[in-house]
Amino acid sequence: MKNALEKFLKIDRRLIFLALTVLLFAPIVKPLGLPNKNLGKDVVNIYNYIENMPERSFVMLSLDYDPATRPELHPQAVAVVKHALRRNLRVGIFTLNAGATGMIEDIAARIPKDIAPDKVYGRDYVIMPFQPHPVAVMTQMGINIYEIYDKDRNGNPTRDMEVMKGIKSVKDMGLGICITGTAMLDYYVAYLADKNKFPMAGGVTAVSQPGYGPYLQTGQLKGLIGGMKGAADYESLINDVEKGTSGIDALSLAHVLVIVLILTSNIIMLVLKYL
Amino acid sequence: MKKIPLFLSFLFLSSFSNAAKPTAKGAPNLPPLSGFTAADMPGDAGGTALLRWNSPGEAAEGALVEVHASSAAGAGWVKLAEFPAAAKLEKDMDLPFWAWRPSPGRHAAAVDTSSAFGRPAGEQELEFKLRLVKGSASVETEPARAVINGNWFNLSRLNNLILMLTIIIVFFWTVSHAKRKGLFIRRIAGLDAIDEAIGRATEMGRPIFYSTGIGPMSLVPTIASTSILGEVARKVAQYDTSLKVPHFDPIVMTVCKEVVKQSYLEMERPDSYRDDTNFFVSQDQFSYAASVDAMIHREKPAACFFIGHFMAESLLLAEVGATTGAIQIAGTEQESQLPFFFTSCDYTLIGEELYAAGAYLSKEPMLTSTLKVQDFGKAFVMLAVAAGAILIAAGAMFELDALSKVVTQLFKAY
Amino acid sequence: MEFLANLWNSFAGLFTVTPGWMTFGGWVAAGLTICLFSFLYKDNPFFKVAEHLYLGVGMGWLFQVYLFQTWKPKVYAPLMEGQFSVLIPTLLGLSLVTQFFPRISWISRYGFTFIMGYGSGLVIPMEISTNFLRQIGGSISPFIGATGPWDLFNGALVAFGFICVLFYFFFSVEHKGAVKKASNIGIYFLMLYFGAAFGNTVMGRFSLLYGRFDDLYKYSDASYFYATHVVLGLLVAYFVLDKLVLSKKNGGQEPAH
Amino acid sequence: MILIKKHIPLFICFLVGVLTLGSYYVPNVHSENYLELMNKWENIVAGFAFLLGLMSLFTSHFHKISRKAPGWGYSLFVYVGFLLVVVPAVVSGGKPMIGPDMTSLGWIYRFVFTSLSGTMFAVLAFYIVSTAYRAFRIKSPQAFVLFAAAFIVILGRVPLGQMMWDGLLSWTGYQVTDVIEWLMSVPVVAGRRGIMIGIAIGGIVTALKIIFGIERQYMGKD
Repeated sequence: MKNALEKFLKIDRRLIFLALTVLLFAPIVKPLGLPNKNLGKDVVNIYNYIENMPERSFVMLSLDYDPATRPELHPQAVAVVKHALRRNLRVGIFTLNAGATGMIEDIAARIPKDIAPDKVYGRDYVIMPFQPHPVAVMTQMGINIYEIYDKDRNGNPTRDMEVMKGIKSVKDMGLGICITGTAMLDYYVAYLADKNKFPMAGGVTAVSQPGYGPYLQTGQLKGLIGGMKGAADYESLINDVEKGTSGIDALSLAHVLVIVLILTSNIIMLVLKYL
Repeated sequence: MKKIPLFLSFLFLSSFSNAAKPTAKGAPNLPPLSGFTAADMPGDAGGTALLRWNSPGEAAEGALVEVHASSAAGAGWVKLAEFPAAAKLEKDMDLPFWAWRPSPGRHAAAVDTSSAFGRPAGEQELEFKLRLVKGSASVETEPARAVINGNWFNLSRLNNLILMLTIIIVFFWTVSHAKRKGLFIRRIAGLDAIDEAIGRATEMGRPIFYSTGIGPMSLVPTIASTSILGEVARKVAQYDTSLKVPHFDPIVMTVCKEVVKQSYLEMERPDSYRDDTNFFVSQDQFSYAASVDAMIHREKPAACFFIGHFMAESLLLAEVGATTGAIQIAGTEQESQLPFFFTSCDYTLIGEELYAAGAYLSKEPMLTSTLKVQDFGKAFVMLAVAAGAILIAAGAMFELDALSKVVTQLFKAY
Repeated sequence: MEFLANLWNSFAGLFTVTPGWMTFGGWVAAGLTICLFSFLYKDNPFFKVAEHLYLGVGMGWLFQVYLFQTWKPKVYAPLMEGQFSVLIPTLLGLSLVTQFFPRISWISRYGFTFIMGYGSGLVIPMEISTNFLRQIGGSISPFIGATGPWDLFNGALVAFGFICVLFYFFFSVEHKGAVKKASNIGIYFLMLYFGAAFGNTVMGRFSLLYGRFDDLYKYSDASYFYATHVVLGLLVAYFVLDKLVLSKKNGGQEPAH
Repeated sequence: MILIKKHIPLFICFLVGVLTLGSYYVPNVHSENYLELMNKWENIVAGFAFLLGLMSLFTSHFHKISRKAPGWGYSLFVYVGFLLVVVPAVVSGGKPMIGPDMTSLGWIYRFVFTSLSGTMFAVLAFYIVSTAYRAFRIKSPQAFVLFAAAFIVILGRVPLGQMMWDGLLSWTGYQVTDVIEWLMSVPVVAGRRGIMIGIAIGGIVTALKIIFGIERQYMGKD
């Protein structure tokens, strides 16, 4: 008995890998179709903030994630872009992460296709090129945005675009949202939001989500979308189900697996100790 | 160059404001705004005026206040802003008590003039007037002049400045003290755990593994890790156990070789020192983890130390040690990796504990002084939170609004 | 000249993405993904190739972004327009590269000190306001702005836990008596934080895996000619073969993993 | 020579540092113009800092190949990967998409870069599961508290877990999401904030050391 249990405890980890593969792959082939309920408070706060903005307000959307975190953050970005454009807000897409430019192209290609076909580039939204040195860029955005962003990503001058009308610095914008898998949101809070009293919200990976608790409590962040659950929540809010919702559904079995594994091994340890 | 667009805008604006020239007919039920003053907005880069006036009272309910301005050159009036007459009380101004004294029954507005009149480097004289509008009736104040300019100090950031200067002073004080007579740092409990682990390894006659992580030598956790490695090596030399230090970074390896050699010398066992204690594995995160894993699996060490800067490989490393039954001691500053270390290791040095352990062992003035400044900051925060909470609660209980306000504004960033 | 232009055009024509390329892309993506996953079974050449390819591709992507979105519009274009003031930051930036040539590496200090001085100057007041003052303010604000007893309790708990955690990280006094008690409470707050972080990390990592599996599922479709199945089969065949050969070579002694 | 090699760079650092620091407290136009100039310059300088990473990757693999170090053949693939992106980028002028059409650069991004970089981190999911089974030991009250928090979060994040909670623990009167919200907004805030303060002051001290030329490691050795 004891030997068998000990052996079971030292099971080849490749078997555990296999179990995870099966439990994560199966719901992709055949979705469980469970509803995503219990929306997070911080996600709802962003949604409400955008809902209550006057039309044609400017939303600065800084997309700073690369393909490594695409499954978590791309659905968030898509959902936010959809919401903002549907609310008839102006959207400026920025990036301070060089790996993100390809992800932004994906969104750029989708806007005329299925996100908001009636919106016009240069009038309703604009996409800025990548800029190095995040801190310098943020500091400058608080003074005069055109000194750094004088051209959009295609090399056209931004100063007289209709979408940029009345915008000189972030002080003229309505909201900033930074979606990132790195510490970029921390920089935004410190160098842009706090310094210019600019409302800032964020979308982050699940790994870093708990770290933003203090900023949410002080109101330095107006809201936070965390990981795939956050993306699913946002999709539910705007009533447009996509990868986030199907993803969180597929994670169900794997999550339960982790709990079962922790409990099993610890119970075995207990039994072994008192046997 | 800059003057031409400015000039053009004057032309354009003057013709525009001529058309909108206010009709000076006061409605009988609309009282004129009294006590109107205009001045430069303090603590800004220029281009903003501070206007103050007395509250128009209930008669102006639902009315709007319009701000008009004119350049001193005598050009026409330009409308700068418009807001409800009940808004913008002086006490609503987002400035701390040391930079702003609100008087009751007064309104104040910071009005941006730069969009209409530009923002010259020097002084700029402008004329302002307020217009109270309700329906078709309107009433105007006498114009007031103000000289607008940029200021040399943002008074509302005084709390920040004082704190910064304090930190600089404390910093230099600790640096000089640490160099002259050293500073007290308590012994971290984790160090006892390290001794215990080495003791057990000696009993079992099995080797000890020590990984400094994947950080370069410039990172503080790596520096702290090398000091702890020195301590471990001293114990190892004393008990004559075998030590293995697989490396990710060649420079860190060179430093660690010196550190271990020095420890053996200090314990007077230079003959037992082996140069292959420190060895290079791979400069690739996952290959490094896989190779170290394989080694741990093969050699079944009695104790494993994972101290330094770790990223995702923490998972792979800590797991294999746990399954081979080694005593594991970990320490990192990476918050995302700490949960894994904590659950699979016997003792974990959390963040600054690692720095403290390094500073305690090395007595290096730079490490200890940093730690001291941090302790000073923490003591300040603890005091501020405790005292602030009590004062604010007292303020709320005894309805001392001023007290609560003072405390809140002291710890606010502007 | 015309010949060169034609040559370039036909060369560029090779890079047109046709529907066939899109299908082939599925094979490449499935192949690379499975090669990297094969590390889970054991370290192998396919993993190593894919891993090194990743380093190169990542660098290549960054390089072209910097080339077309920074160097071209921010350095080349202004210089062509005669704005020679960009030469100063350009030279400072290029000076960094001298780091790789020991004899003149000191030149790089000009670039580094310029970056470090600026960054340090900015960070000090920011840390004080964002992570210091406002965090104190946030900890005491519930005592005045609380909307009810539960809110007040939570606010007080945050402040209390905060102070206890700070005691845990306070190294200037011995941990005895009340200090020890406070720091012992502090560690439980840290544990709750780490626990929540652990739970969220599980979700985060699984999400990434879901993303890859989702792609693999897409490429296992008939329209991609079952790319996933075929690649997976080939790799399994390799491992079986490898094991057979290995077990002959060293008598069934597989290196521990 | 020591003046040019050491003292002037240190003086630049001090000067730029102090002026930048001051610009936070001095709202004047001159200070704003200074900051604006710095921002624009730093933006360009940092554009070249990328070359450091590129060169160090290239030289380290070049050394491996030239020394025929073990596994040097793999290093060739670093260069292959680099060209795999840069050549299509030059051909397509750095545009992943031209109108609705994908260029070869976009193709590389979608099928090569995305799968490689996505998978590198996805592998960790497997290790989490095996760590959960083979190394997650609840051996102290602290570890138990950690586990309890993790348990609730893991369960409450997915629909199936929420259903399980509703089935088994609905008598508590709390939704699992409420508990998570509380965790995230009360104890987590306290714990994280406690760590934050130390990091903040550490950052300030490091910055001071750099400005005053006490910390010079970034300059390399003399």
